[in-house]
Amino acid sequence: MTTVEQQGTSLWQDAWIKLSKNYLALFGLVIIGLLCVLSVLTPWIAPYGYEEQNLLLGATSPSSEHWLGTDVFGRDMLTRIMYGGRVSLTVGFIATAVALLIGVLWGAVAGYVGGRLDAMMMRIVDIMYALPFMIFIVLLMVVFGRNILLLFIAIGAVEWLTMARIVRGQVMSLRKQEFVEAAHSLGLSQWTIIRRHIIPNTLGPVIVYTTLTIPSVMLLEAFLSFLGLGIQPPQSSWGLLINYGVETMEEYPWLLIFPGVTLSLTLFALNFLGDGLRDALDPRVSKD
Amino acid sequence: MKNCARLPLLFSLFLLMPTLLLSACGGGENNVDQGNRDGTLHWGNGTEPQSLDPHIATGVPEHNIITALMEGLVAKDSKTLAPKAGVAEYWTISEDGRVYTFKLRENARWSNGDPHNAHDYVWSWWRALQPALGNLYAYMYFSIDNAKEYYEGTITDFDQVGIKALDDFTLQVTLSNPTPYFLQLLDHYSLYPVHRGTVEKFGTADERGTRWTYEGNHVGNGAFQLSAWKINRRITVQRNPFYWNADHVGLNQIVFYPTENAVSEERMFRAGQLHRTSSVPSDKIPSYLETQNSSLRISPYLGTYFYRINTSVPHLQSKLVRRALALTIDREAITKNILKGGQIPAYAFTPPGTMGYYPESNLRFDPETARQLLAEAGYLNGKDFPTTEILYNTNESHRKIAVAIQQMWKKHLNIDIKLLNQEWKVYLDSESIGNYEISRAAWIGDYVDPNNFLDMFLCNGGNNRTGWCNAEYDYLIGDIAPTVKTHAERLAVFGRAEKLLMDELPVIPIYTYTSISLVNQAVKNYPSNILNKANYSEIYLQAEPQQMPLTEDQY
Amino acid sequence: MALLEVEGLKVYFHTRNGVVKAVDNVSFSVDSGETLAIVGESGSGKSVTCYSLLDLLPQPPAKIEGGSALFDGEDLLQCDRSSMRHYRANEIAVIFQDPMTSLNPFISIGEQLIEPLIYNPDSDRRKSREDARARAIKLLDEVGIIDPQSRFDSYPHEFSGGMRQRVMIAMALINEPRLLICDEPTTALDVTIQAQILELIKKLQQSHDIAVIFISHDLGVVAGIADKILVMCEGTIRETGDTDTIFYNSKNDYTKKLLAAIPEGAKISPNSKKQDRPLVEVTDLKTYFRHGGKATQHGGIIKAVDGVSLEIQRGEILGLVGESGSGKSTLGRSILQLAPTTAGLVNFDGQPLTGLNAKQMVPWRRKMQMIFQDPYASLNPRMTVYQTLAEPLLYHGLANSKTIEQQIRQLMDDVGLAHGQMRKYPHEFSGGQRQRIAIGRAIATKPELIIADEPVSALDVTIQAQILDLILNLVERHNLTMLFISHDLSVVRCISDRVMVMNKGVIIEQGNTEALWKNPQQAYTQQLLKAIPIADPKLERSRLSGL
Amino acid sequence: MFRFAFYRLLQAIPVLFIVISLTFMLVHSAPGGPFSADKAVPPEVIKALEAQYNLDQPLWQQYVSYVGDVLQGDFGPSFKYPGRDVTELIAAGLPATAELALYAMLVALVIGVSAGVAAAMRPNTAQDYIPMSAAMIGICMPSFLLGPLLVLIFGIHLEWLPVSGWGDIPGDKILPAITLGTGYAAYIARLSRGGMLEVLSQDYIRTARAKGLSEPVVVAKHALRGGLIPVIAFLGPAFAGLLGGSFVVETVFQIPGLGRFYVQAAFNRDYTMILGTTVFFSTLIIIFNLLSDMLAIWLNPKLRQQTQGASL
Repeated sequence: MTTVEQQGTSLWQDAWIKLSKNYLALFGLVIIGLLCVLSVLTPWIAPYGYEEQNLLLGATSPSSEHWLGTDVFGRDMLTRIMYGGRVSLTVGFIATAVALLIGVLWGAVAGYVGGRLDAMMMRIVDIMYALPFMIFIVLLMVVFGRNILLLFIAIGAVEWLTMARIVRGQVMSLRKQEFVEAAHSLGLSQWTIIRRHIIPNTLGPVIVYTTLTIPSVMLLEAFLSFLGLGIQPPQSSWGLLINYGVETMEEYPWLLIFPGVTLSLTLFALNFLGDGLRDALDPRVSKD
Repeated sequence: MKNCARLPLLFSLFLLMPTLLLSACGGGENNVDQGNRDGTLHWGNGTEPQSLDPHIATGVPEHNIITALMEGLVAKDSKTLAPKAGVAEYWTISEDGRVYTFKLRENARWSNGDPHNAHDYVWSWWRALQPALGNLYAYMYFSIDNAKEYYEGTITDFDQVGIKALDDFTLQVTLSNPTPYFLQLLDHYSLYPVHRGTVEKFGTADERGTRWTYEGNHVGNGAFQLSAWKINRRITVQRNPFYWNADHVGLNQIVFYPTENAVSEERMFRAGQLHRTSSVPSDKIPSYLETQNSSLRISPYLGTYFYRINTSVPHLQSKLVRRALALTIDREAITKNILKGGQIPAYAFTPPGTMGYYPESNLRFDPETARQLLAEAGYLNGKDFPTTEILYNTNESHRKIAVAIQQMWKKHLNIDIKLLNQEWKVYLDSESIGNYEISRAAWIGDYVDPNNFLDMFLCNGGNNRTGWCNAEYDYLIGDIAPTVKTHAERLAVFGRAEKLLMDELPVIPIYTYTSISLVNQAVKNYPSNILNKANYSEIYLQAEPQQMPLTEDQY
Repeated sequence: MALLEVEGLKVYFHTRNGVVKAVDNVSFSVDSGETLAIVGESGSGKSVTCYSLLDLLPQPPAKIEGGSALFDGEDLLQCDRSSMRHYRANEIAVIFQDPMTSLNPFISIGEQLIEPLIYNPDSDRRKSREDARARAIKLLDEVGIIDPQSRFDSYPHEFSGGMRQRVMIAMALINEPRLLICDEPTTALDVTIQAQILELIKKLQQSHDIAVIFISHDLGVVAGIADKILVMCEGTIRETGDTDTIFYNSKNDYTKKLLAAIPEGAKISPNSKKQDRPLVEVTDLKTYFRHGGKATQHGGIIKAVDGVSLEIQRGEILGLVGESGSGKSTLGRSILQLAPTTAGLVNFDGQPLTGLNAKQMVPWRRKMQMIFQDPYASLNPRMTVYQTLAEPLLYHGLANSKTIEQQIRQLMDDVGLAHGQMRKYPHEFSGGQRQRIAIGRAIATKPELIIADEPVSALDVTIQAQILDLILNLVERHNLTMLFISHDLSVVRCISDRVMVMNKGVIIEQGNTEALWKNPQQAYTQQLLKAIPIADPKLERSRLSGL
Repeated sequence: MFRFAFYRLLQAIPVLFIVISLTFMLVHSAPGGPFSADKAVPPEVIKALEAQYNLDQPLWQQYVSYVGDVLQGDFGPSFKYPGRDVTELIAAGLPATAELALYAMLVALVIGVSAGVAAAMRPNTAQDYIPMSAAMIGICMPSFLLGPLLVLIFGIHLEWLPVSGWGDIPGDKILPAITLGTGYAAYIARLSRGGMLEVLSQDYIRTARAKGLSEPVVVAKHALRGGLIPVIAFLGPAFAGLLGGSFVVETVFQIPGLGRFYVQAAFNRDYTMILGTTVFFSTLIIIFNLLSDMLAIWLNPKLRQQTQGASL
């Protein structure tokens, strides 16, 4: 007797199916993907050079030559936004990656080892929570200049705390799950258990939180830009472009509208994607 | 558990709150209309003043307020800036131009009613020369005989300094050299008198930062007296009834606002919250010009925007290189397309027209010659020219100019320029220790005289900072200029020195500043001048009878 | 006319994957003083039926598609919001299954009790706070809460499960309803508590003369309390009739299947062969936990296992019985060294396990395995059946890449899973199938000892019977030794050779299953055995009257 | 509860110590001194000033004496504003910042909670989608964009509200409060929606309904408490965020608040002012975190009794 072997669908596949039914989240995914590709390709596909200015031209509204208009230097806005996107997305992704790395490790170790070490590590997190980080970031930026690397570290240092808490909570509850106990009773080594049974099951919330951290990091960068502490010109970021745009929004509205729309779209997309992922990865939300 | 029962109520309150918040807002008359009626001038002042002590303060916002609260021996005509009687009713100058004798008004009073006399000046100026006070403008006194020596401690007896009260209302000042601009200095707040009783009430004479300048404590001798100082919010001054000319003061009150953000300030002006702004965002200027908005006021300002060149950097030691750089800056393009505020391209260091002084210059925009000069210096077509850094303090407009110049030099000389911005304090540090190659800088005149600009570049000048040192220049400015007899001779000496400076080019002048602000039509008798100095005692407010001329025209 | 007459009730759930007919054409009636039991397994629609009467279903996705429910002549399915509030507050009351989650943890029980009075939709029945309080205290007293006066302001977490259910009952009765719906009111409770609650419900029904709809999956519970029984399966009525008819003269196959699945009688075990050396020897084992964190509060230490000694002979099934919190699960885990022991010895096949480190334990782990209670939590949701079963085999080197497939097929055959399901993930299986996978994983390493911790408690009764069969079968076939932990005495009775009774961390009594059943020595054991409901109406009634 | 608060305050001591040390290190390692100016400052003046502010002492000595002063509640004199004490400057800026934060919080709570609760009561309907989409926009809108936009619309074009100021003209507090509060309102809306959805699916809500309670009573009495716990837990961090975010709003609306002081101080190397403001902000944040935690505990009877356990 032969039975046809049925291919099962994993929770990931399940999540994907759920996600693909959520049009908003899918839209978010597409936008993010598109933006990432554009950013990578910017140096080759940008219509103009980055610092190419035309002082005589000045600020012009959108035209067939400059699709999104030009800024007061006569620089092409489309090009500026594309390059700004590279910076903004890099800040978003790298700072989040820093937060992710520290947060996941810290939380996983604290949650899995438990006991005194856990208490100590979490106390440190509590203490860090009470530090006025916004103030420190401002101070750091003032003191050490507008260093993009420092920006990553500073933002990453703020955001990892929540990540660590989330991961710790996950690991703690996983540690008590019967399947982990079953793995113990099979005699699997600690490392095998962490690798095969714990980490794959913490990924859901971590991914969700990551997609929600990226927009908040990008906003933080924009906020620093407003204080004149963000990215250093001539590099630019969406935050910086918006900040310039705000100042001239009555005279040259397109300088605000286009970067504003781009940033908002990105933040929307990331939020939609994050929400969608949260629903998709939540086993309590059924497929239907 | 009674609180449970109240929760629904609380909840409905929650829903009501936004409505309440919105209904709380009321319209009402704006500042300007109200001010026009009751004689209150609303003045956008840039930033919160650090101090209102005339011997400690530096900076324009402080200047604006102190000149309302105090008056010097001599005042200036608000249009021509010619010296006119202030606290001193009249004065005489000795033949050799070294001894000034001032006759003080006998009806001058401090704002608390105390008599105001020559001894106040002796004491005040003694105070201003105490090093512990940290007076950054002490050098304004240095034309007075022995003042510098006293300040630096080589003389300890103040009696040897050329300041004497001959009687209660006669003050005699002896200068070390005839100084034609001395009368002007007397209108600078660093030479204003302070009220001894008040200063000593709140601390010792040379104690920095006592509370004597605070709301309720301050005593001055100007047209207005301090009535309120709300930190970072506003400073209010009121008509001073003891002012000798109080009858002719047109305003009842002036409110100074620390309007730090130029964009917000401009919006405040448009919303009728200010009579006058301290600046106008450069991106807004074109639209004001286009609509011929009469509120916009642009006038020349005694200040030069320039680049310092660090002459100790090997490849910048060459005069030829510096000249090549100076010749390839298209100043017209910068002022027209970037700054847009009527700034004047500068081809010499001293702003033209300073006390009738028009410096000659052989600077111009001439890329052709520049390329030749650069080749002469050994960098044919920019070859092997080291990448050079322009340092500027973090600011959008400095950046714009730096970017433009970077491109001009690249385009015409084919040399690579890097931009480096530093935050203000860091930039100051770098510049003062000579840790830069080319650095953006500016100099705003304290008094209207070429000397104020040209003595910067003496070998040991604290503001030189370029490493440039020229014996002939030092001789001309330091030794000849103070001793020449006539104004014309003097200007000629300055002309020679300036020519030398523009030949050597340790600094590359870029443009002469303009003061740009928005002024409400109701502000009368407020002419513009090269120092951008307001004479508040003369200003008055008169609302235009027809508020909307456009609609009037349509009829 | 009966008090409640439900006719042709249809409740459908409209999901994106189509319509689920949760209740399809159900009709029944119940009258004052009468108890109707609705019996069925999970998903049979028994709860949905009752919730739909009071409009307690989330709509959407639920939708009442048809039928009527005449309560005193008024159709509950048609009435508007305000009259529904009237019925909910004053006519029909509900007792829910889980007293732990059905009370609001943020509000004192007194406040929750008086709410139906002080917020009563009918103004004439509304009472002042003081009157309501007096009535609530009286009722609390009636349902057996000691010192109701001071307990009135306590919060739910300060009550045990049984006490909370009493509060729920008081809350249900506070407005003297005419119909009481009990939705599995004792399922979450220990057997002795269950007996008390059942008794209370019965007593109150008689004294207040109300109609009761009693929903349960357990025919044993229903036997003593119901006048009429309705058997439901997959949304439809399978059989209905009075209690005796259903139990003794059922015509319906499904009912028969349900009845047959009730664990009954004892295992016929060959007289225990006394061996020289038992497989497991436990001597004076102690496992203590710290409470909360602060050792200074509440005495600090919980003695989960407090000096237990036992032996498990090779090839026997030892039943371990106890109520919740008795420490039976901890004992099982302590034997396997999954919980850190505080003191005492565990010998496995002569080898002391206590004191071995994780690495030294590895070879022994292979010889002893565990089956857990919750088949949903005991399988890694991100691993397929194949991966789950392959992991122990590969880890212990019992298979190589060539033989692994074959061995897994063999295992799946052993536990009765179709080969085709090898690549599927746990969430695609039902509870019973998942438990089969878990059992497969446990026997994969060919262990000598298996500790089964409530392996059938989470399963429906028919599935439970299948899994018990499977376990017995496997024990026999693979010559396994088993410690079978359960709170359900009937289950233990039908599977074990020997039984131990545990309470508060110590073994109270042990012995041969039948001997212990017939002649329990300890008062606690007697009480426990007496509390077991019997799935035979006549016996059950006589048991109840004997209590 | 008091014991809990006591331990938490005890824990605040190392936090503040870290804050002081870290800030001290940072400001003193910053390039550029407090007394440099664009005009050359004579060395005599620099010396006199440094002596006056103890900057001529070794760094560790400055640190020790600073910590000593802080322990006595003295933050020292400001470097930038001669004659002003840091305490005085903080006192001058605090009312505006505190008031702004309070109003913004009020705006955030009122709008956020009502939107979130409304959305949770009818999930996946227009009543859910509309406020939640608005919340998404609110979250994505940086305040330095929202502020000027509101000013342009309500201040310049409609002339309904003043464009700047604080307490000078009636109504000038409305736009800043809305600008600062919107982002938090949006976040609170999402939190309270999530919390309410969670609670509304609880068994005890079904119990409450089965008792015949009206829907408003069910929501307000049974659901709100549990549903708002995430919001309450967020209040502490939100307050910290409001203080930080006030920099922007204070600049846009020319509000005489602490945030602007702080940024200016950082740019001007006003050492004592930077330190003072940082320590002050940290203290506020610690206190508000504590308050929000205590509120959360007080609302949860189980936790309340646990923390009272020791005193009973």
